[in-house]
Amino acid sequence: MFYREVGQFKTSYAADQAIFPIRQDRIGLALILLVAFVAIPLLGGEFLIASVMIPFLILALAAIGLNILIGYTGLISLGTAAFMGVGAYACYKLSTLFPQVNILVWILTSGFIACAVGVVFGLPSLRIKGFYLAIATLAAQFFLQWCFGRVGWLYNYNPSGAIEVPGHSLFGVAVTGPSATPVTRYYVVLCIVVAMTWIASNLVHGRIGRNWMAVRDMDIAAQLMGIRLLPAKLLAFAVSSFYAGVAGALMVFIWLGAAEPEAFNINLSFLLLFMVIIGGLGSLLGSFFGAALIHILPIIVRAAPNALGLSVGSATVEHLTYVITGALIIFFLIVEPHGLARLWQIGKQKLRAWPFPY
Amino acid sequence: MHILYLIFVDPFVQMAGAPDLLVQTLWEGLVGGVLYALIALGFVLIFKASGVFNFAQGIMMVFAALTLVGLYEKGVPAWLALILAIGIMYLLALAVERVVLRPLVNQPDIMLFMATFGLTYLLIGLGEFVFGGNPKEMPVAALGLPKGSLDFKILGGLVSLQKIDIAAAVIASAMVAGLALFFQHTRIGRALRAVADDHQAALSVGISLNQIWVIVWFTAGIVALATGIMWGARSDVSFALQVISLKALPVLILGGFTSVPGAIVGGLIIGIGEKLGEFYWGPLVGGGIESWLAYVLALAFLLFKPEGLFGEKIIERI
Amino acid sequence: MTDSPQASGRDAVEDTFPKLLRLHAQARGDRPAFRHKDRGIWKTWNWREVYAQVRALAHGLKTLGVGEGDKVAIVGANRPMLYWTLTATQMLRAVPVPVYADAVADEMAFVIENADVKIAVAQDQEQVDKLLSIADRLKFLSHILYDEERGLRDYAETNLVALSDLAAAGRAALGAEASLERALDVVIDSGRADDASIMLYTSGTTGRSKGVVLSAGRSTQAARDTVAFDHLTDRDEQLGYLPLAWVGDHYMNYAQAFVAGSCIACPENADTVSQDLREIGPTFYFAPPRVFEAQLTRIMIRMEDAGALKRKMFDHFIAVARKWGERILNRQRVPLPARLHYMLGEMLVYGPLKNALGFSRIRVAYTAGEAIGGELFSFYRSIGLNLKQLYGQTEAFLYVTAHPDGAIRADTVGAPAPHVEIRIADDGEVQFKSPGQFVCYYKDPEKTAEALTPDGFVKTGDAGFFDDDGQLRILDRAKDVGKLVDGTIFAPKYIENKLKFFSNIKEAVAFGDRRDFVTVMINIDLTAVGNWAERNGISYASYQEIAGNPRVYDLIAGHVEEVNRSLAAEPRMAGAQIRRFLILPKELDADDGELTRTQKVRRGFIAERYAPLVKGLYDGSEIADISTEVTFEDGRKGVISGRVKIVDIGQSPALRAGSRAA
Amino acid sequence: MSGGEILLDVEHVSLAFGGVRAINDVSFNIARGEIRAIIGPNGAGKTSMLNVINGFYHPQHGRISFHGKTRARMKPYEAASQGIARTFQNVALFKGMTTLDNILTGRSLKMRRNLFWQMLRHGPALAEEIEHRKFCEEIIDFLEIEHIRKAPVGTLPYGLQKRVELGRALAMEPTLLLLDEPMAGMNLEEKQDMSRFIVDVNQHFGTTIALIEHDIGVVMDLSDRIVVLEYGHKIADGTPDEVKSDQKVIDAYLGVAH
Repeated sequence: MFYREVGQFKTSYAADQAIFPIRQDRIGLALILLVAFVAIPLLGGEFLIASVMIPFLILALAAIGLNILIGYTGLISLGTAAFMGVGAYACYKLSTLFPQVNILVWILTSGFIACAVGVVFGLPSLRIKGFYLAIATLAAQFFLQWCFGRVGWLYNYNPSGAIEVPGHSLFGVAVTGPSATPVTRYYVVLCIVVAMTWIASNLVHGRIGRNWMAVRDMDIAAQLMGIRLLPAKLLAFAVSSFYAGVAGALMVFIWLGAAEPEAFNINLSFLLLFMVIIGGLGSLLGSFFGAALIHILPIIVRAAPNALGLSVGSATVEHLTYVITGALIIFFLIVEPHGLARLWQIGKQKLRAWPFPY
Repeated sequence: MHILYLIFVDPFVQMAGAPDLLVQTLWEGLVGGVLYALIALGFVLIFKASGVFNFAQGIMMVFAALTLVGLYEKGVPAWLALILAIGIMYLLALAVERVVLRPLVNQPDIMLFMATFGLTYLLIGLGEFVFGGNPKEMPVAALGLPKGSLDFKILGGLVSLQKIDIAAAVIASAMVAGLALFFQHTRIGRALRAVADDHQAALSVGISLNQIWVIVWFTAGIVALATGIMWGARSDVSFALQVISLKALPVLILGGFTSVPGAIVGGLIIGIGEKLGEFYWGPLVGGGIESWLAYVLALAFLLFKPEGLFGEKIIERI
Repeated sequence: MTDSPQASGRDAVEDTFPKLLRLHAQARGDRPAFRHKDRGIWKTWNWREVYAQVRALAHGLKTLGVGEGDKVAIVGANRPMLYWTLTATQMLRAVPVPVYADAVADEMAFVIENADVKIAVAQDQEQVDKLLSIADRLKFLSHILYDEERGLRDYAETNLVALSDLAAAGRAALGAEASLERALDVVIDSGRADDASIMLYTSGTTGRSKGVVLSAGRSTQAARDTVAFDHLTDRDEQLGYLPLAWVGDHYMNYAQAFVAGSCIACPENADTVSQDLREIGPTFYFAPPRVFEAQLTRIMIRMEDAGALKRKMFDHFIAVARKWGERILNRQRVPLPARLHYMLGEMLVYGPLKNALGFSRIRVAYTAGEAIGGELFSFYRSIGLNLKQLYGQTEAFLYVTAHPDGAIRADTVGAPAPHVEIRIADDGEVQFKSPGQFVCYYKDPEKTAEALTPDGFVKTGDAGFFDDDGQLRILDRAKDVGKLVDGTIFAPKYIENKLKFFSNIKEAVAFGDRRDFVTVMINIDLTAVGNWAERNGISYASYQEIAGNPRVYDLIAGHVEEVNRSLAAEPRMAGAQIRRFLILPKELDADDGELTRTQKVRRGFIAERYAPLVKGLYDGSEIADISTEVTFEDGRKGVISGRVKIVDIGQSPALRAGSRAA
Repeated sequence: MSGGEILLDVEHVSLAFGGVRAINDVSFNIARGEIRAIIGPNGAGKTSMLNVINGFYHPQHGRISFHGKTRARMKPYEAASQGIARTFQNVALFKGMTTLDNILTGRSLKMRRNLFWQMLRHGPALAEEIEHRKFCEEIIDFLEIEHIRKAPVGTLPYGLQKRVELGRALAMEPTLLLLDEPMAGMNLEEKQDMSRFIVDVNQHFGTTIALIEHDIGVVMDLSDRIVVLEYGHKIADGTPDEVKSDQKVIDAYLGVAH
């Protein structure tokens, strides 16, 4: 309905290959960024920024990582949380060993460490597929989680067994630790997430992305195109774990401020998986949708009864959330296997074809 | 050098030094293994018949047990609670067939796999929502299961076997035997086997696919219930058991997704393996390796024998 | 030959297309001149590039011996390269002869032979093969040039040259030798207003097709007038998708673009035209009525599948548009609420609709060729598309009349175009003098003489009349127009068209010449009537059966009365209302010789073949028997016979002009 | 043509799955620039032969030399990099992608830009992307599939999918193109188009083609030489006329199929 594509013809391949070829889409994107960078910090309350936006963005980042693995390359992983953990603990170690170094450097570096670990656990993916691989990644999940708890060196032998984030500042502004204001932390996360999303979209729209999808859709034919499965899959694991690692580091350093091994338990892995399924396999946008839904759902479930004047125990809320999430998964798999992203696509198509139905 | 000694020599020295402890550990492992095997068994049933990789099998176990205990705590006599629990497992089977399998039939397996994730969450949420999240105690006595332990003075030491464990072992074996007979000698059983091979065949036996699914899921439910009771009797009933129930997965990889004997052997291997590992090697790395040993075993296994011990070889056609 | 009197006093410096091209290359060198969707993107050339390219081609052609007065045939779809070759030919004062790309080898042979073509330019392998197949019959043909190399690389023929190579060679030569450049400039300057600018062969509905010779001065002059008339500028974009050989394309796209400096976009290929139309979004658009008709049908069909709510909304706003749209477009006074209502509609329906059709940016759209249905015409206008009609001929270099902005009506073809002089001969034939008026038919003085009146007016062969507000109405081919016994003008085609505007009526054949009153035979449109029958629970086994169904008769009778009403509204026509009609039991079919291959009814033939029915129509009988031969799909012949009901229709009182049935 | 330089040489190849013998001591060669057909009744081992040639299966016995290089166990992607492309009996397109992207994957071997540039998708990476897009557009033009350029292949009619798959193979600029029943399930018109394309590919790009096809008419028209397999054995090899007149073939195949 709002689309006026007449006259938007492409005179160069660069323009034709653009990720947002339609002007109206570019405008929309600009608006979203404007809201994210200006409106929310200005108008958003502490709760919105600290308890909604920051976690949402971080989870979305991790979801993107997982989506690259499952959605684009077709490799199921149940170990994402563990890889996030690797990022978190790596960042913790590095930043405590060399406190003077810029924290952003460490956040990214820990991404690379997670990346390395990811590759190791990705190796089996050549021999095995589908559920087998899923189970194999469980090994990563449990082994790494065990390490976080048992290898004292990782948490500097804190008696509590947890890791607390020391305060770090960036250009004189506190970005981590108690003294950091939500808004600053929000900006740090936002910038990183935007940048990494941009990179991810570049990857999936280029040769590498095509190779991944080729492997996903028909690995036999992919080999015939000269695509070597192992490198392609390992690269997917690497990139995926890198995203997870950075997300993990952000999660501890910017969001929670402290964490125990339990923070990276298998449930988180599941939740991320759900974000990807509900959001939409093979869609970056979907990762954001999924993250939003899964993260905001409990908040709503918690808020809703109060709004209705009922009081519900936090336990009940948790249980309800479980039920709803589970139901949603099944619902989406049946009704729209490609998740919210596909629904979005369909809606968009309808708007483009308006007033026609197709 | 020393480390190598600690890894490759010392443990065996210990075993030889205290055979009674070894026997005790083996027994512990055996019982654990039996229960793993049971979970895996329910799983194999479903996979054979409906090709669904039922991730929720472990949760079904906890859910079944929780229902039983929950009802009991609500004042329902144990025997009735048991029957009701069975009934609920049947309803569950029906629901799953209606809500999950039927709409998703002909979808890629991976879809169904993920659907069972949804099921997992649904069951956890539901169970806790209805019966509360706090750990519960299995009314062993009320269910007429033995309590206490048998102690043997052998090998210059004391080996004590929990009666409940013995019961578990016995019941488990009984169930396996029962299922075997069921598969071999009943019409439905044969139908199920047929389905595993190809769906048309099943129809020829005169049972609709949907019925078969219900039956299989129900059977799996009962197995889950029994397993749940056993686990529950050994530790409290709560969704903390979920983590244990996931152990069934490595078992499957060892045993192969489609092989009942595989499930059993795999279960025992894992059970015993991780107990021994934990007891003799665990201390080297600060213990707790039980939580991942099974998976790493499985992983190692995958790399060399992806189809499992007894699973059929997968030939990729082009 | 000198410029036609009307043109005198308005002569401009650029009286040939090459000169215009040069002007644009200097005046607006960076503005886009041509686009072509090729390999997935719109390759674009600005006027400077085009000028350089054309010069290169021109020199290349020169090296092949093309000189003043030589003929160069151009065969193919709309491709920039072909347009350029056309200009390059004109640059050498030679005469381009575009040939219909879908012409079969023989037709092609006729044109090329008749025009003494020296060099033929083909778009691709397909055309080249055609040309080669007839080459031996063409004594003058020295070379065949081609645009798309695919499949032609390993052809043995030595006189086969790629345009790209020719251009490259030309460019090199010009680059090397400044003298050649100057030589070329001299040729361009020497181009004169009365040079033959192009030869367009009129498709031969009547006898052999004739090569209409148009002069450079007149062509440019005519184009200048209409460009001014419609305010075209170098900001305008056009889609060149109509046959090169048709005056419509050559005028609307080529001539006007070269005068206004606007941009011509060539679609990727035939099956992507509508897509490409959407992408380019032309600002000036020309299409025959059938295109608009098909378009509308598609719209309605697609809307059928829309949800109930959406369809309601659509219908609602379309209704609003029908009520106010045209008035708003004509800048008439409209109450504010209606205006707002329409604006809402623009946002929800018309805007998106035009977007979906690729019409969003159209400033002026023309239709011509056949009569267009009032419904159809006003639909497009009501949603804000400035659609106008024009009446024209190849002999006039298109424009004779056109709708001036603000005074647009479906039932007229508009007022005389600028500097066009029109008169109605005593026999009702429309005759004109126009700026673009043709010079002669090539090598055919008699025909030329026939076409012109002694005082230099061109006979259109169409009968028509001016109505009160000075707009021309075309009735029919003059020779078909007759008179009733009482002397009222009887224009069968005019009546038949009015009938055919109803979707339920496929064909209509009107009788009345030298008779007491008008009667018609009607062919129902099976798909339309079939749907109607379905909706009304009427079951039928055969065409014959449904054609005879009384309720179908009622349906059609309704339409006929409608037509009578609108005829009654027209003083000259009121007397020629339909008195009786019948529905034919079989579809008129070209295979049975009842229609021409171009689907025009052959009235005479039908009259004798269905003599009993005609008799029945006039002897007042209620039914008539007929048995006639039919050819089935598979070519088998068969005979169908049956009784046909004949129905009388009430006459509407003749109204005074002014109130008009749309 | 068959006199030309030998491009691919298959010598005494035998292949068995478990106990089942799919190919039994088959030898034949493919000359550069020819169109070579492999025909035979179902289960004759035709497809297996193609799979052996491009490295999906590894024969237990026999040797295969391509470009004169004799190979041991070659992986499919190695075959690809050596210039062997292939289409499948039942279309094996990347369903999730558009026609264009499918064809572009055919270029991935030729794309060199590393991860870093891919991440930016500007400068060299974009330049490379565009350069290969151009190449693919030539193929799209060649196969006359402009109108489905941006359509997801999953939604296309079968005939077009086959065409896209051919396009994807051509994007690799192969020296040897293996076509597994390129015309299966096509109507007459589609078959004619496809035959035209195959001939054009062979003539204008000089691509050597080996094809399996059931439509004998097509095979006889298209191919320079024909190998006939039956139950994994080679029963005839030669020009269409020779094969046509070969009694064994008539009994085994033509008699049965037609």
